[in-house]
Amino acid sequence: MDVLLDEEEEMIAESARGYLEANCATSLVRKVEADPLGYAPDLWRGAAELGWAGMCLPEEHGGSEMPLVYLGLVMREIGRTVAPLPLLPSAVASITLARHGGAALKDRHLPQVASGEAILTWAFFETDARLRPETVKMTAREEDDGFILNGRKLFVDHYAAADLCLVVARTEAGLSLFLVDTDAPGISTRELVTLAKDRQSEVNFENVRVPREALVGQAGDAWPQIEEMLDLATILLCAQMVGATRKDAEMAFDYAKVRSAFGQPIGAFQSVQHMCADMQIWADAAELLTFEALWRLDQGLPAAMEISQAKSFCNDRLEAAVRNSQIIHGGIGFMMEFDLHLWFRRVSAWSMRMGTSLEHRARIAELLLDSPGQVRLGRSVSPAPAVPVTPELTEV
Amino acid sequence: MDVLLDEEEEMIAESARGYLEANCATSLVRKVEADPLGYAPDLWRGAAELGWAGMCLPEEHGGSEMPLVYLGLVMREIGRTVAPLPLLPSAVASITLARHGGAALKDRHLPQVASGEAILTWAFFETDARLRPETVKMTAREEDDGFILNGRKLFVDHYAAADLCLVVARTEAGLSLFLVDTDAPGISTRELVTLAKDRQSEVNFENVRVPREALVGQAGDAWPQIEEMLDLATILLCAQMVGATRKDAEMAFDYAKVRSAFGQPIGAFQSVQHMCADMQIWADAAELLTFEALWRLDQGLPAAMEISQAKSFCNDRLEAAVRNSQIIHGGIGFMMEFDLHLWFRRVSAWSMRMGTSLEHRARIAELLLDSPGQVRLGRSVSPAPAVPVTPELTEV
Amino acid sequence: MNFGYSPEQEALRSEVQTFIRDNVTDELVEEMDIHSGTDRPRGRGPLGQALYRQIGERGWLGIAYPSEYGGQGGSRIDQYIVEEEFLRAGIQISMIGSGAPAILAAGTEEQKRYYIPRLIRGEVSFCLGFTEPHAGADLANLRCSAVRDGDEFVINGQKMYTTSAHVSTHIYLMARTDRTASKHKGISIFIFPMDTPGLTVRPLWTIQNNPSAPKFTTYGAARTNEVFFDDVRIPASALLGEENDGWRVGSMGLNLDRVGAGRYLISVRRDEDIINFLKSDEALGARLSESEVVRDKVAELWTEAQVCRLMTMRSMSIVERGGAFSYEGSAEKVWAPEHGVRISESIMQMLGPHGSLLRGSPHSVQDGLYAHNVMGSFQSGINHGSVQIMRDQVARRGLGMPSSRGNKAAGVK
Amino acid sequence: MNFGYSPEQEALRSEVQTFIRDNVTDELVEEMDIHSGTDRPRGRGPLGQALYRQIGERGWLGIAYPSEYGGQGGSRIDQYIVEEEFLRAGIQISMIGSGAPAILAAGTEEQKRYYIPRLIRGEVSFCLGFTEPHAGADLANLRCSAVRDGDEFVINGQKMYTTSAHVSTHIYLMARTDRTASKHKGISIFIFPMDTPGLTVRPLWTIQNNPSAPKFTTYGAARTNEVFFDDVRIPASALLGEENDGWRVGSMGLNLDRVGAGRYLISVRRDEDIINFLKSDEALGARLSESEVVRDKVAELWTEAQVCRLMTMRSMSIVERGGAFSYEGSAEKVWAPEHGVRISESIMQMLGPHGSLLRGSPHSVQDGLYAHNVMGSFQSGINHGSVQIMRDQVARRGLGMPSSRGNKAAGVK
Repeated sequence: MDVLLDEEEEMIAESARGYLEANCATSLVRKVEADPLGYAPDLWRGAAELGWAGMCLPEEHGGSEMPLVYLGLVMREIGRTVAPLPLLPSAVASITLARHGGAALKDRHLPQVASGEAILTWAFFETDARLRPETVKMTAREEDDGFILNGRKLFVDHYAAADLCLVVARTEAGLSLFLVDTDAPGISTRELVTLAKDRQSEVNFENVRVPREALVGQAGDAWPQIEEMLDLATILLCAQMVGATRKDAEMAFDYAKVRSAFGQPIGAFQSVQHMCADMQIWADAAELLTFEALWRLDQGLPAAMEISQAKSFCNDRLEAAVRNSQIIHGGIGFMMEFDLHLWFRRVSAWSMRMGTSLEHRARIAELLLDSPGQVRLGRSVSPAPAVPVTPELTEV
Repeated sequence: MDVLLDEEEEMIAESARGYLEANCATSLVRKVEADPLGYAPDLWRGAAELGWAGMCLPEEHGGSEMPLVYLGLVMREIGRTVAPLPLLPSAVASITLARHGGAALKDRHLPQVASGEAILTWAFFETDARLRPETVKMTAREEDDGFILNGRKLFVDHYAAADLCLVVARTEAGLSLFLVDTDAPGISTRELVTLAKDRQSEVNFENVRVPREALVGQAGDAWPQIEEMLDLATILLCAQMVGATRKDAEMAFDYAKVRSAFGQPIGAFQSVQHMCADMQIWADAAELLTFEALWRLDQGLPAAMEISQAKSFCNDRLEAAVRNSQIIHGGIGFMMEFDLHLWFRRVSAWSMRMGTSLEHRARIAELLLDSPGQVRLGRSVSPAPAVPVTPELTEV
Repeated sequence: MNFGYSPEQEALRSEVQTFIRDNVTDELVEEMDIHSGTDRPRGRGPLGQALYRQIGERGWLGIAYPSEYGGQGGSRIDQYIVEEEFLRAGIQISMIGSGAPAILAAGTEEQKRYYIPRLIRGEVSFCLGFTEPHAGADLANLRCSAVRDGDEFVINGQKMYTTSAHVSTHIYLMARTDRTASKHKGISIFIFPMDTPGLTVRPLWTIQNNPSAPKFTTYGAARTNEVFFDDVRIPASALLGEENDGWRVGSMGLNLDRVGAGRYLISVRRDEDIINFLKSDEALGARLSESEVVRDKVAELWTEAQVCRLMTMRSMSIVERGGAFSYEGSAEKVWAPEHGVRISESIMQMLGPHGSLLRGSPHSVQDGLYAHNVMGSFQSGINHGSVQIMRDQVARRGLGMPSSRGNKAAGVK
Repeated sequence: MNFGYSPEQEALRSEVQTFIRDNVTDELVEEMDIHSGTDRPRGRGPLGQALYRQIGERGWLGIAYPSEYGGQGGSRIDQYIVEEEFLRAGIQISMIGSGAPAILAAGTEEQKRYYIPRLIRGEVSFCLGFTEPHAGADLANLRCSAVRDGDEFVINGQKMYTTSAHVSTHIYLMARTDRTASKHKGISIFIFPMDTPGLTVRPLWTIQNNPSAPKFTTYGAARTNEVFFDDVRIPASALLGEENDGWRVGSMGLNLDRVGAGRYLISVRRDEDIINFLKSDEALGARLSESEVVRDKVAELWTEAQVCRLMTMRSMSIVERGGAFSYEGSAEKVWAPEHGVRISESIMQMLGPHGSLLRGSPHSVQDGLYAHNVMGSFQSGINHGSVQIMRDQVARRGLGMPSSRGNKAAGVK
């Protein structure tokens, strides 16, 4: 047991931070906010060269088969610089594809994903945007040797940037996953304007034909795979939130040391010190919760509880942390030309994505209260082991 | 509109405070904690001479027909000195009797209550101790010209001190109220040991016979009267909590001014100042919520929402206030021989009585969300007007 | 104790509500919105002028101000009722703001006769020239200087976050008139027209800009301003109160500015909004209204909002009795803004991703009101005295807590 | 990053659990409970001695202490595992407390050889003689004096809130050895037996007395003590570390005292308890477990409790790597006690009136555990460095925040 970063993990994180700090100034972040494309292609190419796009993909498809913890560290650094990259949706969709897709589909697409040439995303949410299977109304009607998709997806991340999208739809057999070309005929989109000013879309499917091979996994009963995908997206988003909050909080700590009022730095006032102490504690706690969950995924241990713990905590406490940072900055934090809001708006928006605190706490309560036996901290209460990601690691 | 106390109200409060401060030292409070009788008879006699026992009873029965707000002010002062008096249950039961009892019952008992010779209490709660009609399992079987009571009541306030008890039981026609001699054959009791170390009892009824005249109001359908009684007990308990918290907080403010650490009074540290500021704000808010509810009862306006607002707020914030006071006092507040715990234990215990915050907030939500029309602060949303207490006052 | 309004006051409220229903149009609200970013002529527009005439005829203007200066000499509570109803319609008719109380208390007879009637009629409106780049919470640290030159003062320096400087007719300026005096001495207040030569206004765009926030957003202003003074010459008669007594004069208005309909409403409107949304037939609201957890949370927040209302009523009661606040205004300024943040952040976790969509986005909830509110609600705890400073004041003025050694040494109260 | 334990560590945990199930009886727990009010002989009773022999044979004593002083030279994490399991059974075998780390760091070879093995075997136990009537949070304000007289020191003064002074064999005393030096200088640490003539222990009864709190209550101690020193003569060899260097020596142990199994468990046991109560077939628990609001609340608190666990694991990781805390111990000492209060107060509003019944009362919930916990939970945020002081330290040591002007003047760090 050692919850601190080891040398290799430190290296991964430092290298990611070094690349992003050198290449992702806030001027770039602001520029991309106004760009319908929604990401920075040059920055993405560089990131792909560093291997981020295929970090957790199989070696046979050009990936590096690294643990999810490493990807989490990269996501943390992306959050830190609020870098406009489509890594989160692309990694989530491609890992899902790698785990459950057929050989042909993987052979065709994964090498391109790993090299950064292809960007993936996924589409699950609809009008009722909860993390629940019954919210999916979109249909996939079997016809000839393919499927016809009809329905509307919301909150699709980086759709404009993506080449392919993993779409959740309902066949006669139940929920299924389809890999769809983002510019397939019958698809139309509308841009959503989020608090983060990042790119989320409404995507409409009107009689969109996909071949049978586009099916990822079997038709129907795909909820376990879908839930796994949503869980992965959730916990990686937590890592991104942690990184963004870290930087945002550090700006407040620094500001409190130099901004003076009443003859001393405001950071010398106990009330400001205590706000800062809480921000640090919350960010530390969020990071520990997040990386324990990622570590468990890497070990093939059940992690539903830990993922919901992390996200509900991040939603509440990281939002509070970045709000405290705004308060410490006073009026200047409210000004468009000052950079702080780039972090504040993102952490706020992200806290509303991938499950509210209420949803995640309901899942935690289910695992705690509706399971047999007594609970004890430090002992797993999740009902069944998840699918191992890196089966060669021994279970601890 | 003037939410501050007027001259007469100030006088009532000051006179009550004067009497209690002169006659109720903490040594008396400690003595009564160890006394099974559970109250201080001399103090009670003096209080009755001041007219507290009959404050809100009809003049024709020896009462003063004062508004409930006045009684609330007296309860606040009783809380302030944590005076061991059975006024709360006696006032609540006797007001209920005065409102709904038959003439014979009122003529016989109310003058004695008003003079302080007789003490009343009431018994509603059972094993499931929520403020809900379905929790009452106790039965009243009609037989000959009376009823036979069977069942167990919990959390009966000052039963040992009381001569008569208003008991809620279930007849064939539904919930009904009975006035029962506390030493009637078939009754047995066990003392509960509460955090407040005040007197609450388990009262067991085994074939207890009461005459037909003991019925208060009609047999069955008495829930509106019972709810009114419970609401009155709830809001008067809030007034008592406010008074106790005021005194408890003032002890912390005073202590913070004299206790030194790091070369200055601890009250000069911003963190301590902010704790104190919050305590004052919470106590002020609780008092405003409480007295608005009492005022509405006096006006005959619906007050269910306001009572639940007050109690849920008192439960949460006054508990936090007295806990802060303990923290400011440090180790000495944890010592038995120091008086602070007399207040702390009571406010804590009272916060668990007469409805948890969860129960009260569920009622608020019902009134807010399950009622027709839109809500607006300052505009009543309660569905139906309550029974006016002092009908001669014009409705505002 | 009386938590109700008199029949006359209830009648006044109904009358105002009826008037608003009949007369306040969207165009009027748009014209009178000082927070939109667009440049426009200073002072009232044509619709606003018409409105002021109408409500002036009804005697609703300056109800609580002395009749010799154009007011009605009436009750502060009546005035509060009128203000609340107009604010609920999106119109801030009480733009008298911090200026009028101080002018009444410290102004010359000439100033009173000139300004008060015009403030009441809405012909004059002040922006508040207090904050500077290095003088925010610690206002007394201000550097903007006013140097006497015969019958004039010459002003040089800069003000910041001067809300509505681009639409106000006059400025209520705090400047340093004696550099040699200690921090709180040597400050004076001046009132003069914004079109005085040498005065320049530059926009500062807030994070509520692009897209701009919907009506009623807490701190939804798309813009505030910087004001620069370059040898601005004003007559000595622009001085309000005694020279170098500006700290005292300037503080007079602020306490009143912290309470009242405006402060109350910006902290509680979301409580009403979310409950009414839950009661609506929108799918999201209807679904959420069935969640026990949501129900518990809105009940808790509603109770907190009631406390905002009651604290405002307490402040009004004190003012109406002619009393002075010891700490009650500060207490309100702690509770209400922090409540405003709590309701705003709680709603985020009810609405989920729909709640993150800004104005104009497809699928936004109430045109992005709640998303924009996230960006603004905390501002209420910063502006006009932070909640931290307000808590200090509750503890020190209200509870008699001692100053810390450090602050004593620096002469901070 | 590794959030798991090694197979060997998991095996150790199982072994300890089995041992406890087979050997730890109620009588043993009762005998070893230092918090009950009853007077008893100092040191271990017969059952405790037998237990220590048994667990000594298994190598579980002083796992992380050097083997030359009777320890096992093993991992701090292994030691943590053993401590946690025994604490969960109600036995604090890690009574080494604040003494041993300081003795190892600052003691003479003779002191180490005498004390460490005896501490590990449980033959010596220290009470902590730090706090005084006028020196609580501001410990350096202490007055208890030790005056050198040839080869001896003569001690006069008073200590307060000396937990377990009535059962400990020795005292770990902080006393002033130089009155002329500044506050933090001139303090020394002494270790010597409690039966030294002139030393008197008097009970201080806590609010947990009468009825006394059930096992596992957070700060459930029915008694603490005052200790009086009346010309107590001790040899100079009782000095730990250098004379007048006691502030530094005394601080060594405290950081470690703030983390670890004890601090962690007293803050989170109620989380496990209430969830297991909700899962039980008791009517109240079963009913509450169906409430969405209760479910939401326990999920939130459980997550907070996980943070307590993770912060403890972080502290252990730092210690195991041989690193030093910058702020992490203080952070844990903020989070865990405040969580302990939140869980305790949240439970109050779940249980209602049943929750207010104390130990021994009819109808009490789990023999009054939660009611007693209300009286104790906040103590964890006061003792051994208040959460206020801990937050100061997180900000100053962890984040490099400046000292306030006032504190700088007084030399407070």
